[in-house]
Amino acid sequence: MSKHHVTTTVNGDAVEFLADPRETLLDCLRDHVGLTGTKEGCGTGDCGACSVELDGTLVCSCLVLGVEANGKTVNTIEGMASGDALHPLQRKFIEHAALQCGFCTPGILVAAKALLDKNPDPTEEEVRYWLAGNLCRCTGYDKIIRAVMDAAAELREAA
Amino acid sequence: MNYHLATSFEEAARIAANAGGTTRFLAGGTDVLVQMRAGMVLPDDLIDLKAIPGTDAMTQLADGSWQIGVAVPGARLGANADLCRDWPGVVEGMELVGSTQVQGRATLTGNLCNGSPAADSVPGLVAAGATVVITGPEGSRELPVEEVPTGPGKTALNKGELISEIRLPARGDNAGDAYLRFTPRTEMDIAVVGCAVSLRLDGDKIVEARVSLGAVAPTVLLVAEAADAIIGTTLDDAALDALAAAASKAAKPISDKRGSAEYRIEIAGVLAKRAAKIAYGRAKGDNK
Amino acid sequence: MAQVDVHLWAGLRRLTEGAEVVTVEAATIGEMLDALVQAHPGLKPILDAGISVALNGEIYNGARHRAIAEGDEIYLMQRMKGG
Amino acid sequence: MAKDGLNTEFRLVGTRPNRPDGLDKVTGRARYGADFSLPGMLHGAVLRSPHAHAKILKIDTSKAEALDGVKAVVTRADFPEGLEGEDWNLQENTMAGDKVLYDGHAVAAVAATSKLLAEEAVRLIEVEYEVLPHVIDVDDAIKPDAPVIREGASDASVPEGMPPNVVRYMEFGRGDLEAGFAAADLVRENTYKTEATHQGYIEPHACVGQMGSDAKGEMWVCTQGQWFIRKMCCAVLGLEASQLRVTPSEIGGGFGGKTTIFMEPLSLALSRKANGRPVKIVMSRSEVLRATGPTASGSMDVKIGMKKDGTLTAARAEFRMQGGAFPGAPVDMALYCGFAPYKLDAVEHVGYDVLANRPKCAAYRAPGSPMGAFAVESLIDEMCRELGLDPVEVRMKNAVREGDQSSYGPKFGSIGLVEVLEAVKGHSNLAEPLGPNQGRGVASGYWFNHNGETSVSMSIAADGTVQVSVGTPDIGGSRASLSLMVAEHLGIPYEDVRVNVVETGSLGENEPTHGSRATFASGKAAILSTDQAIKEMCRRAANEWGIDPEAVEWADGAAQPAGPNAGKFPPMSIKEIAGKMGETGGPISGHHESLPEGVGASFGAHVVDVEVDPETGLTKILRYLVVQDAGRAIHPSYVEGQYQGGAVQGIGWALNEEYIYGEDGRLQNPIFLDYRIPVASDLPMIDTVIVEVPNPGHPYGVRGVGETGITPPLPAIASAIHQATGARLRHLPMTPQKVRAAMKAQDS
Repeated sequence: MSKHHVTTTVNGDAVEFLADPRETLLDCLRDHVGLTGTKEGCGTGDCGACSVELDGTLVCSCLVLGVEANGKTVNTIEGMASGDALHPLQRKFIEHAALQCGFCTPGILVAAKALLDKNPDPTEEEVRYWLAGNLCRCTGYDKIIRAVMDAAAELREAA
Repeated sequence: MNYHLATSFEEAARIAANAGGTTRFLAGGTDVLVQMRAGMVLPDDLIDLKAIPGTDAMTQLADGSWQIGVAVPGARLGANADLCRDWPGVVEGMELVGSTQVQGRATLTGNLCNGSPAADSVPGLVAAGATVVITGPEGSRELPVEEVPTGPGKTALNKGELISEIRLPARGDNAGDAYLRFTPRTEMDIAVVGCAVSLRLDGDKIVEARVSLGAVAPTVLLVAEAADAIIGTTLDDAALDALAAAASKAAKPISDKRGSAEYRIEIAGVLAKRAAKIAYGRAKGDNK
Repeated sequence: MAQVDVHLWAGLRRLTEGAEVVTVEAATIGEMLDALVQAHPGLKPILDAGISVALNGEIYNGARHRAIAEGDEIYLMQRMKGG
Repeated sequence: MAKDGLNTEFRLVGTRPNRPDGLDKVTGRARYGADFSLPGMLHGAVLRSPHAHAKILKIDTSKAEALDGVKAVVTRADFPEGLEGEDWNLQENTMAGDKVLYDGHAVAAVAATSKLLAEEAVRLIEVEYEVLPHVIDVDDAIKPDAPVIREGASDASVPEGMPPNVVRYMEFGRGDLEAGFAAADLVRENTYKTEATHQGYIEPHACVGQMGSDAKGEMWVCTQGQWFIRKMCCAVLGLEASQLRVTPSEIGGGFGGKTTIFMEPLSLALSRKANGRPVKIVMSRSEVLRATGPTASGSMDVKIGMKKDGTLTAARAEFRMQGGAFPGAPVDMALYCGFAPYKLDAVEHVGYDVLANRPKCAAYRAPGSPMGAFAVESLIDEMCRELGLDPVEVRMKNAVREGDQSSYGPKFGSIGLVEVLEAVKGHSNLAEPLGPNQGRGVASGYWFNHNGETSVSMSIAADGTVQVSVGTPDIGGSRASLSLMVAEHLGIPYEDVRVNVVETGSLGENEPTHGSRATFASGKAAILSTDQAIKEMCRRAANEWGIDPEAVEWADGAAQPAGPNAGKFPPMSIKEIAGKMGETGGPISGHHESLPEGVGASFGAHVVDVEVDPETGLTKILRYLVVQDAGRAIHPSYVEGQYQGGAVQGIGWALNEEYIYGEDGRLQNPIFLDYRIPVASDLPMIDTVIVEVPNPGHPYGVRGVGETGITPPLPAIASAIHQATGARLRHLPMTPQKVRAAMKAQDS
């Protein structure tokens, strides 16, 4: 049961780790790379708390093996802000009180960013369906949807 | 567990054929990893197919037919405007599999090989008349999609065999397809019933049709009687009622946590009508 | 020392010879509970298992020290818990 | 609206600043339960029963112990014997003894050098079971011939001759019930059932426990209450409380489910056996659903008498609830809350707490209240329809007001039900026209709110900023509301206050963040702590000025001469005083601990519009309105957040969430795919109206807002579906299949 040497780029940094082939990318990010911002809520792809971008595609990192990340780029919540400057989504989430416990927040932010990168002007319904795989038990989603819509509007103005 | 990164289907087949214990192929991984996590399946050998050339390709051939690689995730089907125009029912079936995140990984082939009677992408493929190319130690063969699953979690693939490509026929003119499923939630759910309809018109009249039902039998069904109920009609109310009756009659579901047999039989008819209307509208050129 | 009427719940009547309101002399919640047990020993296991006391509408878990006065409204309640 | 005469002009209270923990939470820096790691740490895994009810004949751990990398294995044999009462219940639930009592009950645990190894070792443990008959449903469990789950579990409240699984019995009420029903124009009686649901927090339980052979230990854990964790772990393991230091992590949701222990003692037991190496245990989602939470399920008879004008004349409720294999179903709270919104002269309540082969129920947001409301509010609505009465008017006509005797006994203090119903009547959602297959439902809800042991410290830093140490973990934004109140009280900027949730070594005992108490109780204690510091700062200023301390008052963030007779001195700011506190007498701080009094109950009312697909029975929520009395909203955004979150949990309970058991007594839906909590695309925006009838028992009028909101959705949605379809559903959840079946039954 040998471990595999995995070389990836995480949030722009070259990263290497040894992965048991049974470990998920989520396990590897949290336990080997030390990035614990990505959360495990279910381990079965049903809650979205572990959302990351893998080579630019939004995925559940609990449904990707660590070894599959070899040679790929991974973006996590820790790479979302540039330096001191929060991404508008991050800022709007704080301003709109779009989080309570905050556990689902990293996954929702990563997923929402993937949406706005693809569709800068989503309708409320499009936001709701895009984020349907991100469970939140605290907020009832209302303020989350408002924060995403508001961030989208701000990004459009800036563009 | 041994992790293998195969570089050809032949190599993958060889590894699988020679493996002694539990073997799984890995493309999108959205079923295999869940099973591993739950301890339901603990593979001794896991064979990753994504390094095989062509597995991420999606090609329309000169005759209008499509070849879809085994590692093409759902999100890429939806992003292909030509495929969405030709086979919207196939695409919408695949897009109902899991969340946006799951769409980044899950594949048609994986959804098919998981062998679930409730697999959302399969009725659309069956209604479309799709086939699969199977590579194995003995060479290759082609099989209609409806013949791949043989029971819950079971497929017609022999030891060492794996699907190497999905083929969708040319769409042709005046045709449309649609897939609908019923779930208690709007998303993130397993079909209580699924239904796909593909049809072709001559003027207002249906001249060809295939109707497929999911989650109402041990495998996804191709229901000839349901197709017969609408062929030769303009999908008037009588035809729709006959379609619903045929779909309900063909449904032989079990009662389980997701729905009773009685309810599934009823919903099979409801969905067949609704899916047929959408497919008919698409064949008429509705932009939906 | 105040004389107070303690409202029990009806299910306890079989432990209090049918009384649903028991009058006791007590200066604190703790004394009140002790006086109840003295008057009706059958109540002891119920009180030991944990109850709440509504004193003038305020619900207490424990709080044996809390002073009570003549005329206070006192109800014994099932142990309060929240989510 | 200042009916209590409280000051309503605030500088900060009622504003919406950014929450202090916001930045950490949007950048992934916030540390939750599973985010802690320590040097030398091992990983734990738990073996769980596949049976609903079975005798454990033999546990063979030898193969697991022989596996390279396995450092400890524990079973019940490693726990002390002789516990009683709830301590025994907790221990038994932590690790099965002679019998397993539910699918998912822990049987053994392993610590190994990696999670994968620990899981492998768990699979190597061999357990011999003798499977026993089991019982799941509450109405089956209460039968006289039901499988007996535990002999001798009944307490003294249960009269002789009751069925064996009845462990608590209660009966209370007042007035002449017979005369009340005789005076009614309409008397109706129906039975309602609710299924068990899970709190569904997204963060699975996680902890790191460390304990050496000296029985001194530490724990990092996601919990609503670090002192509860300490007390319960120590009870279960036979430890001294002060030797265990418990540090709460950020908490990824709790809703009552993290007020107790599950696998936490296992990490300590494993660590002690592994020579003190720390042991991390993180539950999987299926472990969370199989072995933690859930709430109780209920079967409830309600009988109500109503006059033609809507006046209630009498009411009776008989509720049966199972809360798993241990006593503690919140049948009492359900009974207390059920009729609470109504003024009643004749009322009777009867309750049975029943054992069944399910996990030990934990508190869930307003424990019991949603079930009680489902039964009572549904029947009220049915009777309104039968008599052609407006459901809001009927609620107004019978609404309890200050000074009224509550249905459960004590008189109400200041409450805001009438104000809530007025706000409902005036809301534009009620004027929205309804189309075909659409319906509207209204229901009220109640929660007492809670005080509880509270200890808070605060201190002034040398630069004049302020830190506050509280013992109530922040789940929904309480650090923001506490900061606002302390800053308001001191007259300083919000940003100058930092509220820390501290470990058990830093304060006296605190009850958890539960019962909607954090902003009320820690808030009140924080203000009283601050008063001590203010008094001391005034004294320092008085010393400096050479005047009597009584002649100094605190205003606008500074000590000031109180009135013209005190002398003429420029205000001395908090920064000035703090800057020289080293020379004027040392540190300045404040501390308060108490059982804070003055709890104010919170009423709410919801209005929901639905559309039902007549062919499939699928219910879509079109509009949703929450109106609730907050007392005062310290940070309105987080009050709205509580209302919205509570409502959506109630929507899930009403429509799709339930524990589904197979014939074999095993839970069939232990993953989020099949345990269907609402997703974003299921919902509309949730409209809110914050009614403010200040609670005179709190310096800023706070009542507590967390719980009431989960209560009204269950009956409100049932009533809306009734209007949309003509069919009344009396058994939750109202899945499409059940709605469709009810519609068909209606047709035939």
